[in-house]
Amino acid sequence: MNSALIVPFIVTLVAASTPILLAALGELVVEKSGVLNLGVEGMMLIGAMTTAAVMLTTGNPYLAIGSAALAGAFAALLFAVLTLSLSANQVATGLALTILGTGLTALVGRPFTGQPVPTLGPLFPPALANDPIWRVIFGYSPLVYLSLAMVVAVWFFLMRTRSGLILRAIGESDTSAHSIGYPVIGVRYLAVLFGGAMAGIGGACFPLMLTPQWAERLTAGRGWIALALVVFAAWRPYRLLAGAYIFGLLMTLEVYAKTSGGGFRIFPSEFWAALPYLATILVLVLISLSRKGSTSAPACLGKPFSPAG
Amino acid sequence: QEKVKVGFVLIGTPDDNGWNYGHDQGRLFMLDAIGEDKVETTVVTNVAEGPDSERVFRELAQQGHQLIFGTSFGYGDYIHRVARQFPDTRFEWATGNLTAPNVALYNAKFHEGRAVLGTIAGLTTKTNKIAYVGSMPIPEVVMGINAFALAARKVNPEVEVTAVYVGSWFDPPREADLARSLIAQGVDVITQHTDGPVIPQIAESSGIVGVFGQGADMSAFAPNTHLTSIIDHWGPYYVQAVQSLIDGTWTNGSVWPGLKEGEVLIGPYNPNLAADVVAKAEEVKNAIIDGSLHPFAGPINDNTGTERVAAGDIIDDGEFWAVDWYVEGVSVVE
Amino acid sequence: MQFRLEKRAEPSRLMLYLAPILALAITAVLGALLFSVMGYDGIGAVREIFLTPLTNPYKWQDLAVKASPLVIIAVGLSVAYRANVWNIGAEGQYIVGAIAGTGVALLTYNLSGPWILPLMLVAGMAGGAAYAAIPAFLRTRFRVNEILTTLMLTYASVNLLNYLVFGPWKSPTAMGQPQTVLFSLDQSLPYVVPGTIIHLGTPIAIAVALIVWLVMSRSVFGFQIRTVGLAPHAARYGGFSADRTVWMALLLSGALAGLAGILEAAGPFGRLVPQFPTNYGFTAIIVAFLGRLHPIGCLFAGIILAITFVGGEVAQTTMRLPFAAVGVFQAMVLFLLLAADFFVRHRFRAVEPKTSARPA
Amino acid sequence: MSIDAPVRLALKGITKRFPGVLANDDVSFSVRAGEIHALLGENGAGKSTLVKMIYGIMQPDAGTIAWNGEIVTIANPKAARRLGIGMVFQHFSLFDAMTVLENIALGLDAKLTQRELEAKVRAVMSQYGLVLDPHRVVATLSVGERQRIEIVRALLLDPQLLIMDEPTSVLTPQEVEALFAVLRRLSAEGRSILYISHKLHEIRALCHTATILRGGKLVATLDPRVETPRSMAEKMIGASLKDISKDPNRRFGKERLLVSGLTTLAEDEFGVAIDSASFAVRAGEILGIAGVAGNGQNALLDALSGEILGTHGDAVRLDGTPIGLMGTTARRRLGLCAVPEERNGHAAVGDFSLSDNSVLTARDRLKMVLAGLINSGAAKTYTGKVIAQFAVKALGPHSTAGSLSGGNLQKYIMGREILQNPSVLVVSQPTWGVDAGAAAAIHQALVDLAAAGSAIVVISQDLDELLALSDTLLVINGGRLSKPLDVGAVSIEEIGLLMGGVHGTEDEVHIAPGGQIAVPA
Ligand SMILES: Nc1ncnc2c1ncn2[C@@H]1O[C@H](COP(=O)(O)OP(=O)(O)OP(=O)(O)O)[C@@H](O)[C@H]1O
Ligand SMILES: Nc1ncnc2c1ncn2[C@@H]1O[C@H](COP(=O)(O)OP(=O)(O)OP(=O)(O)O)[C@@H](O)[C@H]1O
Ligand SMILES: [Mg+2]
Ligand SMILES: [Mg+2]
Repeated sequence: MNSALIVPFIVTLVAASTPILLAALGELVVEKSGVLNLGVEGMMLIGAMTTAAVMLTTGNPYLAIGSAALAGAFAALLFAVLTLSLSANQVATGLALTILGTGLTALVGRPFTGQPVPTLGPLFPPALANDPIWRVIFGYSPLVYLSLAMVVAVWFFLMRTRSGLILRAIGESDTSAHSIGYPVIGVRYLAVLFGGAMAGIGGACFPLMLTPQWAERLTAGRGWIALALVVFAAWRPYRLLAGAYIFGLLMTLEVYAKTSGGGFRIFPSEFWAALPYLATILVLVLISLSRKGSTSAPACLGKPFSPAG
Repeated sequence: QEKVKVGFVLIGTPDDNGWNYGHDQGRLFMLDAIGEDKVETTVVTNVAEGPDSERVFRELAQQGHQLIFGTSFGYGDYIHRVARQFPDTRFEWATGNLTAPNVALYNAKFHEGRAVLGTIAGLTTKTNKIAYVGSMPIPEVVMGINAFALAARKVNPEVEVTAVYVGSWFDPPREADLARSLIAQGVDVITQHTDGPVIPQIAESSGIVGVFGQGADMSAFAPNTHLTSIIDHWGPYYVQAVQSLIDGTWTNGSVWPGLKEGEVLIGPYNPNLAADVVAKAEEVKNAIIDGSLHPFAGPINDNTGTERVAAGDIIDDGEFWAVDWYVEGVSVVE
Repeated sequence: MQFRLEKRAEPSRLMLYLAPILALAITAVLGALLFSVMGYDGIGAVREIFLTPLTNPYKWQDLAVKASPLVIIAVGLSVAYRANVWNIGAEGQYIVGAIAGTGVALLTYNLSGPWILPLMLVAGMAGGAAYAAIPAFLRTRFRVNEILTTLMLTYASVNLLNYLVFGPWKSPTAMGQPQTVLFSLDQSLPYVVPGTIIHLGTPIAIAVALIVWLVMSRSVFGFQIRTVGLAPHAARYGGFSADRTVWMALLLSGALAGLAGILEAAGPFGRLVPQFPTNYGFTAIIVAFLGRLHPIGCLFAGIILAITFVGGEVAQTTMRLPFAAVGVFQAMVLFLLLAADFFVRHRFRAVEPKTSARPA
Repeated sequence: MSIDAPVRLALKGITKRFPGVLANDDVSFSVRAGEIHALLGENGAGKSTLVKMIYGIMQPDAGTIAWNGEIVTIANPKAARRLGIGMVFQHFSLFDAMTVLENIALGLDAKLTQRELEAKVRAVMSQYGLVLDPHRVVATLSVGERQRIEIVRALLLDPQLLIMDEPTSVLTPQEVEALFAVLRRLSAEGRSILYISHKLHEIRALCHTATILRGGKLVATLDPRVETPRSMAEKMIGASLKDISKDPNRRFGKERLLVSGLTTLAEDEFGVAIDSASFAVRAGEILGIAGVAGNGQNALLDALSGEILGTHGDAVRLDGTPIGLMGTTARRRLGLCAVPEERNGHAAVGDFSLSDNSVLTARDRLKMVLAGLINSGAAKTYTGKVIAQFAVKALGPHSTAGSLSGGNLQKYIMGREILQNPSVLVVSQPTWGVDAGAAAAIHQALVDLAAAGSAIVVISQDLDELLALSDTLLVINGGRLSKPLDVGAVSIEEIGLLMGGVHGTEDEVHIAPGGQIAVPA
């Protein structure tokens, strides 16, 4: 690859990784509290559609992001009521949430489909943001910086605050946490809502940053990648950052493979299109090899909890 | 007097600003021309090209639709199955390749319009790198690329055309990423053969030289960058087909009109486009219309250097479908 | 009088069967409301979606054709889910099954004989099973979560399909279009009800549901699956290997998804095209849960889902209801069923207020 | 403690109902300052339920709790802690993947910095002589150490009342003595202790008062120092206890189970593996294996039953046949049956009917399978027989295992294995959580099975039970077995030392004066 391509390559990579990173950070907190929400894709779609709708009606990107977070959290609330209050199977409920998100956004989003959505441009002044070299650092939408800040925030919350300790404890042993007197269900509700909000913001990246419009199934499976990344990252925020960027790298590589031809042509393009997914599997295997036996998954992940008495 | 019932089966939704939009505009044009007192239409959207479409065609036939338009190639097998079951119902298969007593074919010579776009692209590019984002490597798209590249290199032999495929008719995030990476690699004019306006939007935001609308005028998405567009104007054909049904003169024909018949239109030119460029584009368009220029006139070499069409020869309408090679100057990853 | 929610000592049999019906009824009511709010004729929409496919005998063949692959895949998934094996990549196994079966069809294109179709079906099952073997291997050997691997492999399978139909398997007579040759008569599913489009896949689906039901309720294999799913530790104590169960669950669900794939390719499609993946593998997940992970339940749930699809098309043509509404409907049924399930294990009980004399 | 010490906690008319059970029925008693008050009762008598209400985990349906003379509502554990009530749970409320310090922090409501907390923890530990490394991850700690975390956590709150729910069931006699020293010191400081235990001689040694519950009702409040364990046990069950009848002239036959150099790998990084175990059990013999929980008992059972395979076939021989590399099914076919300690989810599937649970282990020996299909009639018949012979209280073979009470489920499981006429039976905790009457019946069934010529291995944490049942005794510690001890000759002190192994204290051993050892706890 030509050296002049490195900067735009990185810029594309970072942008492509951002929605996945945001959604995965939310899911990481959810899973740390012991809940498995497979509805990330659905919540991202809801966030994306809400963003487009708010942008097209008000034009205020921050209002749009806020609405996307709220809409994502609202969808997550549905999941929370079913799984936490009614002890429904988390796998099935998460899948149902994705189906709902896909159908509902297609239905409600029809009036907004294909209309140009104003994007949320770079945070920094054009002198920096458009500099051919420095834009690698300064050339991004606020959403990118938000995602990076959230990595630190989530790490700090989980590892350095008492509330984070309680949340991790609840994911580790819900019965112990309950008997010491922590509100297991309440904390899980909050975690799930946070996960929904983050997925919603992840979805907002599409119309605001990546594809300046709304279309059905716009997120094209990124929510599932976010789920995989949480496992990949062994439930650690910093590893999540690395994982999201590696995945972004693979996706961007695929696109560059297509557009630059050259040495990439030895494999059919379908190979390149499948590569990010195959690489994810490979990485999951490598991680399990390096982690012999013990997993770092929260011990209560996916198990329903119903307090007695 | 009974209204005739006409069905339209679309692969997406009319709000895609592209292919489906074009067909729906044609339908509205037809309703307007013939009058809603004489004809009523049913549109079924998001019909996948597979057995699900068979059900939709049968449902429409069963509900008494006398003429049903299937607007995508992948409907063919199912149109034919249902047509056999409902011999009194007429079907029209867009971009199809097989007729039956009650199945007609219609298509449009988009590649003629591509030649006009290629001319503009060749004349406006500064980097001599232009790109063509296609949906999938099917003949229609392959020949669009070839027509575009031939025309561009005719006016500017330095031009290199990068052709890429999205692998789908509608996948906005991928289209956007492909466009971005092309632009990063120095491409400054892009044309597309997919169903949405994402690429014009990306082009506009990166401030490159130009981009073209596909299927419909997309200048709203890229006021500065949108140079012109190919517009699918199915309206006149739909009027003619429905009128012949009403008149009882419908036949299972196979038509393939283009610029000349007004089924393929070149949209308004961007006001900033240099006059000589517009003049050259108009010249090519008119030459194709009056028959003095064929988009695939020899000599044509393929991109490995082999001569495929000798001087004085052309690729005729029959040979068109068998072309699976790209002309000189095109680099492509299929 | 107050009401208190409490866990039932034993799950209620009555609620188990009542819950799906209740969920459907509430979906109908909520759906009618939702569509009315959106400006459609809500009651009409629900009637068209739920009733027309049942009352119009002409639609029955469509229900059969649409339900068959869903039932076959869902039955396999229900076995896997009972074993706590979360295969959510049936779509990929379905595609690879179709690819494997089509491979046989292309190899035998110039041959004829009644053995070809069965061979294709066997190849389809083998293909689906082989593709499911990858997550089985990764789970048992490396403890890699199968939810993720089965899903990732689905994306990969779509690319494999595209590679084949755009490349080596493209029919020479397709005028450049990405499709394989049309299967010959010996390679296509026969119709089983004259004058309809009901093909061999429908009786196969019914047979699969019945056989798996028998196996799950009567055989040691079914016992093993249920034991591993409910109590892995007890399963080991009872002599059932968890790893072997993971293998069996994935191979079986993969084989059935592959069978559905080749049935669909050799039946309604008649060839392989890029549009072959139609989400049957994902929809079957809803079917499996709606059917309570019970083979016979899946049979009914498959029909219910088919009704929403076929009815959705009817509503679209007669009432201009957007197709996306069907997805919302399906999600609503599933949500309500999951919620209704709560009352299989819990109930409201009247209790006397706390302050009164102590309970007897 | 003096008689006129002020009343700290007074319960009045406490009632708590669960679906189908009245767990506490109009219970009233009080605890004074400085008093060590025992709460006694059979399994399911309602002890844990009662203290959970005092600690705010559950709310009573009726009745009042008075704290230092004032009626209070204890809405949650936090409120309890604010009042000065601390609790050490029967099932530890610890987080395995976290450090000791994090675990302690979670149990405190005060917001301390890491450093302040560590300083406080160290102070409390040295004050009461409790040794712990604050930075270790809990999963790597022994059970005794884990309990110390719970105690430190409770003590940091400076509680006026400390509730301890069965704290000693997992400790060695030496650890028990160390704990008692701490508790006596607390009592001397004027703190009250509510102490739940099944070990009646411990109660006699430690407590000032004992309240006995039966079926949720308070049946007696008495001074344990003037009672015998037997008299208290009979008050608990409300009937007189039967002694086990063993044939004093019994003889042992040939070696049926021969274990030599059995070694297994730990299942996970924290688990204990078996390290070259060797012993033999003869026909008619009952071999007891004593030890503190978590020293490899489960691994030993799994290795004998075939759930975990050893390294070579010769390590385990059944009537001469090497079976070390066979799975559970093959071993059962040859006549080796086993009962793991965990009833629900290991020895039985809670969601299955009893019939299906019979299929789980008896399908081969009782021919319930033909050509891969299950003969549910045969399963039902056999289950009916088990229910009848072992007096299992169940509606019938169709009842789900989970709907049975713990004791009845245990009787069913024991019956299911015993009626298969195994040549070797390995059982772990045969009477854990089973009431005294049922325990006696199970013990008798084991003795009778041995008398009929089977070889039996009993793994138990309950020394009294082992001393009453077994002919020979082994002690397991850290996955290693001691040499065989003759039950008639060995002293409790010696067993205690062996149980303590490396983490026992080196001090002189005090064992509470043992009562009649035949009384099962
Ligand atoms: N048609 C159905 N629809 C929904 N749920 C069903 C249906 N049939 C059975 N179920 C439920 O599925 C679960 C398994 O059913 P069932 O008890 O029939 O299976 P089994 O015990 O494996 O076999 P058997 O029926 O022979 O006892 C039960 O919870 C049952 O209530
Ligand atoms: N959460 C609950 N829901 C339903 N029943 C319960 C619950 N907790 C306890 N029980 C029942 O209440 C009764 C009293 O239980 P409790 O745990 O208080 O007994 P215990 O005296 O502590 O017994 P053990 O000696 O086994 O600890 C038992 O019948 C038990 O099954
Ligand atoms: Mg049954
Ligand atoms: Mg208790």
